[in-house]
Amino acid sequence: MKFGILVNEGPFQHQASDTAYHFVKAALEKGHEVHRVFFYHDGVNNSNKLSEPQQDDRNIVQRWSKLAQEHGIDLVVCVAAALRRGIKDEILAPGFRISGLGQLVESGIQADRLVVFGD
Amino acid sequence: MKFGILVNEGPFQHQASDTAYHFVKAALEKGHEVHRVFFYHDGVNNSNKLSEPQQDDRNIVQRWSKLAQEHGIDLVVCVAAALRRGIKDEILAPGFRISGLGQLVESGIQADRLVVFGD
Amino acid sequence: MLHTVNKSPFQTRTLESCLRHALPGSAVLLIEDGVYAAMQGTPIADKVRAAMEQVRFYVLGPDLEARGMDGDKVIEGIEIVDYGGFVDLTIEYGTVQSWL
Amino acid sequence: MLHTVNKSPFQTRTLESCLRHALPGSAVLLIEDGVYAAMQGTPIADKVRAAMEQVRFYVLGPDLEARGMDGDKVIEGIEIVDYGGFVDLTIEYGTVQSWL
Amino acid sequence: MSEVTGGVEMEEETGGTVKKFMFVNRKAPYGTIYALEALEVVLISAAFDQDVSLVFLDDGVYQLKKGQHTKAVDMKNFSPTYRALEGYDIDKLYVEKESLEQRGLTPDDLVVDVQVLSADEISKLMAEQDVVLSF
Amino acid sequence: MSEVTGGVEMEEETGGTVKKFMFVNRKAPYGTIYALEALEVVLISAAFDQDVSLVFLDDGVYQLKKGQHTKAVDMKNFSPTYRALEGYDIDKLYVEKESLEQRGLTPDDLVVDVQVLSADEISKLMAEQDVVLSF
Repeated sequence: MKFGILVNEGPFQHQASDTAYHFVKAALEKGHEVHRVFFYHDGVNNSNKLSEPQQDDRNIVQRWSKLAQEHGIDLVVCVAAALRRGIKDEILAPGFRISGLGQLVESGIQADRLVVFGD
Repeated sequence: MKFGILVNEGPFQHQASDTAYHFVKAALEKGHEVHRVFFYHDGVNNSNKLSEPQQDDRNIVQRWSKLAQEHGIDLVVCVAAALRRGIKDEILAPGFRISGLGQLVESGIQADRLVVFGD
Repeated sequence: MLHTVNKSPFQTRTLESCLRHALPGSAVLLIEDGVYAAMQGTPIADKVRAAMEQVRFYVLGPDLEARGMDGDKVIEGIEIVDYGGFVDLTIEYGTVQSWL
Repeated sequence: MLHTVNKSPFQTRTLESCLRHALPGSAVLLIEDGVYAAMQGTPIADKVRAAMEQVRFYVLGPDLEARGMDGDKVIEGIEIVDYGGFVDLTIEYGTVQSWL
Repeated sequence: MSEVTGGVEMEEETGGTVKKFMFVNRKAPYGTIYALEALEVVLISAAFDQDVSLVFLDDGVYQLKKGQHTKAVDMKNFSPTYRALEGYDIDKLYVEKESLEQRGLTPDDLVVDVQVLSADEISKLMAEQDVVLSF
Repeated sequence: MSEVTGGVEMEEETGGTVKKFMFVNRKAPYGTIYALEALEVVLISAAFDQDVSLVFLDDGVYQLKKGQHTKAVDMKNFSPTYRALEGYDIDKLYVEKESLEQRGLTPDDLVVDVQVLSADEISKLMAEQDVVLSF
């Protein structure tokens, strides 16, 4: 199965990004394909590489980067939502790229399932 | 009257920062003092100078900077919440400073009214 | 004491929680998505009218206008205020509790 | 069709809205703060039990554990799943609607 | 066009597939950004020639309320955009009867012509979709 | 100490003022960060020798639920911190009776000893405060 994922909230404030991450990890472990995670609304804040959580907490941004690099997942940050919120290439974590909303629609077309995580 | 303000949400996603801004502006117009606006939780994202909203939309970050400079308001971003979310001096808009939660408690002690805006 | 409510009464139970804690003589100010509770012709209006026997109600005009809510259809007795009026209410009623 | 609900039934009306739209044969998965709806001994439990006559209910175990909700006190007939089980449900039931 | 679609060359990449896309709008406008940003996705989806429908239920019905004036809150009034959807061949707009009635609204209160459906009819429509995007 | 308090020298800056501070906790833990970050403010407030009380109502009562295990969600379990509050001389913890009962909980289900108050009693306590911080 081929999954597309939409994340609508930023890291920490809501659990959405956490749940999406664990869902993606579980899907990969079961041998499914996750071709793209699209970050929209405050979800774009998941790509801010300056994020530095406390030592005893999970690092949400790095976790996404690592997963993407290990499994070739396309992490796409919506350009319009990102501009609004001040997410630009200069602070973009590895493995993320900024692109248009068409990438989300395309994901819906190409994936067998599109699953939305938000607030 | 002396006001302290707490903003718990980031720009655009929720109206909290907008309402807080209009409240502060109205208080100043009535001759009151707003000694500090404290940004907590996702509220720290209001200080990201990379934010670039569309031309026909308000610029929330710049609006806070301008108000602070014109009226000497202390815009304080919580350091713990900011680190978590990747807000650091290198992307901090003019007029904001990063400091500890004690600044919020102090604001509650010094102000006649502390008003909270959030989600 | 001034209570503010910024959530739609159709989406969350925030208004109910506020009304359970608003003592006689205190005031409730409806802002942001909370302004929908100020409108006539909904099941919420009855609850608000009942609460108004002991508590003063205000609603933020700019938020009504943004949402296309007609000031003429606001429940009779609820006063429409602007941001300056919001400031005045925090002074008049003392400590503010924001029901988020 | 798989419906997910991630809000507490005590705070928002999201679960009600989901139940109004879950057709017989579809499934509801409770996640995040939505897991509180899976517990026995609350007024919500009756609504869930009624809905269970036509719709299958699942609840995300990791979210129950995080919140200290005892698996033994989950409403009888609601199946506890892990993240892998969540993945399986999206495959089994087809299109996913997230009630946010 | 390739700019708005994020560089996706539609015919090539999507191979002429037509799926049923439903956008579920359940939140009031202005209090949060979901309504506005959902509309931005809807507009982009028009470029992909998919079978698009929009559903407004719960507080989402408020998005279509006539007479929105955002000057005093200094926010962007995006309600005229709903009227522009027809020009993009997006004309399947459904509003839930129960949600409208509970809020004391009628179709006359809305900025666009919509089809009013019962919760049951909406549920059936939803069950037929390939992709449901909820905001 | 000046680090945790944000460089504020307490005696100097606050002139020995003691105000009544109430923290109103109304949200469940983990689904959102409010509970965790509210707790961080509470801990800092202890350094300022104010008259601090915590109220748990609505879903906020879930913050105190015993037996939280966050390994599988990979989040920080902050529930033990509530037990540490006493060491900071923060011992006014109030839980609303109605909120507990509606959720089928009793004081035995909670990680700390609390005073259970009715909604009416909570309301009166709230009305006596100088500062109410709600999360």
